[in-house]
Amino acid sequence: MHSSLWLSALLVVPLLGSIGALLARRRAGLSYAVAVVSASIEMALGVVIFFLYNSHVKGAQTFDFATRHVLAAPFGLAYDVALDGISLFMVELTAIVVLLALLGGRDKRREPSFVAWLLILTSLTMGSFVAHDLLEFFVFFELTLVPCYFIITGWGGKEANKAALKFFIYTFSASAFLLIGILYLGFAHQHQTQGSLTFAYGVLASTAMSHSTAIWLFTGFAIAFGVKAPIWPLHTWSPLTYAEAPTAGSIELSALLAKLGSYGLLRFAVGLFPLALADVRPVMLTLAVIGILWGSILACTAKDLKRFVAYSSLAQMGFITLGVVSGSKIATVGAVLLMFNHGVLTIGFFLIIGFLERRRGSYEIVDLQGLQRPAPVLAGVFTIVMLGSIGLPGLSGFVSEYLILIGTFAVHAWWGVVGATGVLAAAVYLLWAYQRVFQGRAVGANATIPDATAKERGVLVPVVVLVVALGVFPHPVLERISPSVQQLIEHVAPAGLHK
Amino acid sequence: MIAVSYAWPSILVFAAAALLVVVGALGVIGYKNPVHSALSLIMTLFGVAVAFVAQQADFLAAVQIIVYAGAIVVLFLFVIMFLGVDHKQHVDVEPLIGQRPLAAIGVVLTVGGLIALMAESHWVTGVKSVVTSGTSLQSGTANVHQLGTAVFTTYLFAFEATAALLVIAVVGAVLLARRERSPHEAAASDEVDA
Amino acid sequence: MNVPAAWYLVLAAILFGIGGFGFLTRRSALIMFMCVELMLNAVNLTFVTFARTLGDIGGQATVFFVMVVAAAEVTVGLGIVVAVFRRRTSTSVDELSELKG
Amino acid sequence: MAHVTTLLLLLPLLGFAFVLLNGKNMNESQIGYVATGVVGLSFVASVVTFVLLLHRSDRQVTVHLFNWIDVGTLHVPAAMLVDPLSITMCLFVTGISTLIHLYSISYMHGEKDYKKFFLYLNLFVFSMLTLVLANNLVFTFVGWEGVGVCSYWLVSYYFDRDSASSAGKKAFIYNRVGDVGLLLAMFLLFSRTGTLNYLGVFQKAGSLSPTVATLVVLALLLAATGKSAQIPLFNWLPDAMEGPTPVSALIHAATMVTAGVYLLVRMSPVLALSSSGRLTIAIIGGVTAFVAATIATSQKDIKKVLAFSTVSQIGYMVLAVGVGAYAAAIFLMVSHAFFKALLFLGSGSVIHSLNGEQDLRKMGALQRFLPLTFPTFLIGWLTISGIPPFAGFWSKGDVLTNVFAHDKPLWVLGVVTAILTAYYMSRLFVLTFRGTERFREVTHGHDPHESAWLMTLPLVVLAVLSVLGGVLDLPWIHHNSLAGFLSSTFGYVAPIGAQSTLSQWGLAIVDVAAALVGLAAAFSIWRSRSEDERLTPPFLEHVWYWDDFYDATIGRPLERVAHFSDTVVEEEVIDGAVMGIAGGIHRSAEGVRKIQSGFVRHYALAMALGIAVIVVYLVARAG
Repeated sequence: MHSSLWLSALLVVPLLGSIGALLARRRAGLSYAVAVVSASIEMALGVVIFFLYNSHVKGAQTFDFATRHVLAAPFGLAYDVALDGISLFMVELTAIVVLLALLGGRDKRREPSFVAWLLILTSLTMGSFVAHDLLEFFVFFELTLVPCYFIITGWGGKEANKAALKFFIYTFSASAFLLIGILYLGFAHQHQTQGSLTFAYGVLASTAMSHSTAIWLFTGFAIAFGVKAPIWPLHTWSPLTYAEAPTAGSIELSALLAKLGSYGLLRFAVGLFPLALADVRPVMLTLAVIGILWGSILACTAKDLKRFVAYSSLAQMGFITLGVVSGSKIATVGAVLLMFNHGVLTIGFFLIIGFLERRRGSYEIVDLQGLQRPAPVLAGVFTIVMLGSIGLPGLSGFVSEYLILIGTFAVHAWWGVVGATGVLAAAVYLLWAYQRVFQGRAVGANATIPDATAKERGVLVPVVVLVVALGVFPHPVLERISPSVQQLIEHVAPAGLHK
Repeated sequence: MIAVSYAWPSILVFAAAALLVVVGALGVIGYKNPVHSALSLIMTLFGVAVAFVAQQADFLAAVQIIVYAGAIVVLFLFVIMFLGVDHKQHVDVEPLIGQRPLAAIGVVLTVGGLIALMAESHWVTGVKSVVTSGTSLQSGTANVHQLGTAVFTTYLFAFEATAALLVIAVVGAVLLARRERSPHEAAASDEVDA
Repeated sequence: MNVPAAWYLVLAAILFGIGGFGFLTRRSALIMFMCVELMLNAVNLTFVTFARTLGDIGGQATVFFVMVVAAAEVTVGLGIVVAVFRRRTSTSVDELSELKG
Repeated sequence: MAHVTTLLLLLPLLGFAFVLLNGKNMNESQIGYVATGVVGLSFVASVVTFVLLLHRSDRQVTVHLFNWIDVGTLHVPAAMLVDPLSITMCLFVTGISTLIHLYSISYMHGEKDYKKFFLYLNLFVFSMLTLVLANNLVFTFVGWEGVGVCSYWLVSYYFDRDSASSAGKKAFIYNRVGDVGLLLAMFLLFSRTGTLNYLGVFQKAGSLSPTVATLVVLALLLAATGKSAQIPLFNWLPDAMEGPTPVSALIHAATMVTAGVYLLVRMSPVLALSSSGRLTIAIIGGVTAFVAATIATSQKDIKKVLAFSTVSQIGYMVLAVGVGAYAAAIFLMVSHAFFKALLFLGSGSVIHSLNGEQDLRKMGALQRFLPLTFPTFLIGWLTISGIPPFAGFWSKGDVLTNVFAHDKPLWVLGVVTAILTAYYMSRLFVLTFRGTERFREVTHGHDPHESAWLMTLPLVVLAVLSVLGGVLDLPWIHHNSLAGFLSSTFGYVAPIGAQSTLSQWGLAIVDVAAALVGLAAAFSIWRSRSEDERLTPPFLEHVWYWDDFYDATIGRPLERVAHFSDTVVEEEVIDGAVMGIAGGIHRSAEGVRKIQSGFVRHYALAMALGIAVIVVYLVARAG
């Protein structure tokens, strides 16, 4: 067991960074430098934790770095953090996202507050991923809305206010279900044990409840996380919000915060209500495959690149949901891997869209054409990211999608079959978009856009490296995820479903 | 039940107090001229003071006369005169439809209900009222002594709070009633000061 | 022997009712204030009555505080009436409907 | 052996990486020679591996590279299976790739994206080798998709042309439909046998129920129809001719498009379990061969004729697989690779000499201008037509003999197709090299000139192979030939011994007669004309209106569905529901707002009535 200070550092470093950035606001560029430094420290911490993480702490328990301090006993409030193979990669993703969002999505308008909000968001997201206590998780989960709201409204597009409001109300009202569920669980557990009020994850998992209660609670959790993920049909906030948010905001939202939804679904909804899941699984699986197809269809009709990525994300999140609720170990491992991979791929997409927007002042598909000739590097990176999304073997997306589909097929064949057609649909919409934006003859302003600058290439390199490396050699990742998923699944399906 | 004979004087005192109170109250709401209403209010307040005296609350009766009748009603009259609203007001027309009948129904139900509860001895909570056997209160200076002890010991914190409340009220009243000087006027007065 | 407490309580209830009715039906802010005073007095009367029957000086102490609060309330309230009158030259509360939904 | 095989696989990838990282400092020819060199070395490695394999008695070696995916019961190593089938594929893939790389050095000279071309080509060879060498289905899938994406890049090589980028996209998507089939086959096999390793699957294949086996076979067939351009997914291949001609020769004739056939042959032990599945395969193959041949008779573009010819020839291979003649299928695949690559490269030489013109109506009488292209093309033409003793006669004869033994109606279809084949190839030959000169407009009056030696050398080599290819598997030496070499790979071989020598001679005579009929018909018709509306009906020219059919039944309805989903369902129904809830709250708030009349006395009345209600409640409870 390693010291929990590592995790606390993950939470504190960005906070200090944001304070530092605000203090340094008078010197132009200084606060940006402070932010980049703190994000780099965060990244370094992430790398250290990746190598420190030990998946066999004691027995089958896969949580490392754990600690628990009760803050306010009467309210059951505690600071309780721990890390397992699932949250490990969410933490890594968070560190990557903030660093690349800062480097690639720099916005010089009112920069100090911009970077401060980004870092605060990072700290809160880290908190959500390492929280090992439901109430603590909820606090972090909800608080992430605040920086998001201000990032969207402060640095977004023309309809940013509308988008931010829709996003905020959508997610906030859905979270009410989550809060009710968490409180119910806590009080029910207290009532059963006659002990003190606690929301510790490991403890609440043993709460006895009737079948129908479990289904209601699962549904509430699923709604809250389903909005965030988003799961069809709770997704309609996402196209508008992704389109209106600034580049860094879109990256944070789709690459990172969406994962809060799927991570929550796996850790809390599936982890706490395995019996309820068994009952509602057909519904969840159906929603997931509808999401895959729906996202694919609407991606074909999208008129701008950000909406396009929003819908393709919906399809990808459909895959993740499919794996998360399937109850198959292979599929669940795939889903966790896809959460990470999709995050990285989405960073790539939004970075390139941001670069194009910077050059052409537009991300409308009709305004862009034939960019492969003037900007071969951007086109090349876009191609790699695109093929990763399509699920080309050898790139990261394939491993995760393949695991999800083969795992799901083994236990729920028909949903696996429909899901597999999503692989085809992804090729249709992505190639179509690529053809319209990068192929053809570039004329006018499109013909003279500069290719990626050295700095932009530097930002894109990690994305490409991760996409290729995780496609060719996913072993270090899989060996860390597998034991934790095994742990979770054994709890979920004692009846021998873990194929 | 009247067989248990009560002292006639006390009955007489009650009757007088009740008469003063009810007639005065009806006057308050009935008169069209606010000045008359204010004067009726004094009558009610006297009646209540009488009831206080009859129930061993001598100090409160005194305060009732001094503070209520002496200060508050005078304040009312002062405002009435100050604002010049001492003319008759239209009370026969009610612009809000249904206000009077509904008000009557609400009031009758409330009062009737309260009395019914009392008749059943189920006071407010609907539960039979508790009768404690406390020491009986004294009249005259002894009463003032008792009250003073209570206020300055048991209720000291509340007492201090009301003191603060009064100060705030005074400041607030001054602030509210102060005429906002226009910048023009302010400039003029500054010149005078200079 | 004094008259039963119930008599005073009934009297207080009637006084409260009259005050309440006046408050609901009169439009002049000044008269409404007077009606509030009536209702406060009704409550005071019950306090004193219970103080006697229960033999507890606490009832009377409460009345003492109610009077102080009433005085403060009238002071501020009349201040508001004066301020409003300056703007509206009317004490009718029906004209004060800015907060209409 | 493991090292050589690893080298064989990785050399093209090394070439790719070298040119990718170092390409800025290299000039055109350096890039070309490096790319060609690595593939050539890979061919050498293949030969070495082949020789080493011949000296082993078990003829089966697994080379483990590293653990790729390892989750739960799913173990997918990156590992290679070297056996007769895979090494046969390796030999002809690397061999022909070397020749075509060489050809491309000259052919692509001066192109804007010269470097990119060779990058893609090297990557393609690597993917193709992965496909054939993998020891499990998932690793095969890596190569399978790799060749698909390289094909996508190379077809849309001239990406500023709309037709090229669309063709690339079409190729990828049609392939992707097939890929779904392969995915489903893998899922089914994994869920039933618990492994995806070829040898493991074959071991446990016996436990598959007939229904599952048939489903697997049909899914594999879907995969094959996508990659190998069979009905119903064949119509991407003609469009893929938008790519440079060497690409058409390498990817869309010799190697990639045969991957579907390879997959079916590789999975022969599973095919053996489902007779209905095999029959479906045979019918698909036969019908595709016939349909594509009819279309080829009416095309005006020289490369389109060759493209449909490829579809038709692969149809033969699939037909052979369907009747269980796996060795015949591989034999035809190899010889087809020789002569079709030859024909494509020859047509490339023709196109090169005519400044990029591909229309048959603007050629003619090129015989005397192209002294090397003409004879080699002549050999290719005779080979594909099935004239003895060229390779095509033997391989096609092998297939038809096997079909005759199993299914007479399909054999008739095969023979008719053979007539058509001879006819359309002769038409192509006549229109290109004989008849009258019609090219002066294109060449601006100049004489067309023969290509450089880099381009003609591969032509000569391929022509020699086309002539001699038949010795790989002559009917009377089956044991020591290709068929004998391959036999250890197949779990099931159709009994062929039923054919007497006499009937074999008879069938051979029918084949030759069919070829001669087609030849004669074409010569008599096309010697004197370059176009004839009656002989190239629009129905055939427009590919049986196949694209229009898909467009009407799938494309446009899907477009409407997408539009409907976007404007109605997404915006009105789903978002409408969400916004409706918000709107409902807003409206009810509007209603509640009216209660706030602004009259203080109303509020007071409400309070009073509330108090009354409470009091009445208390009275009622007390009473």
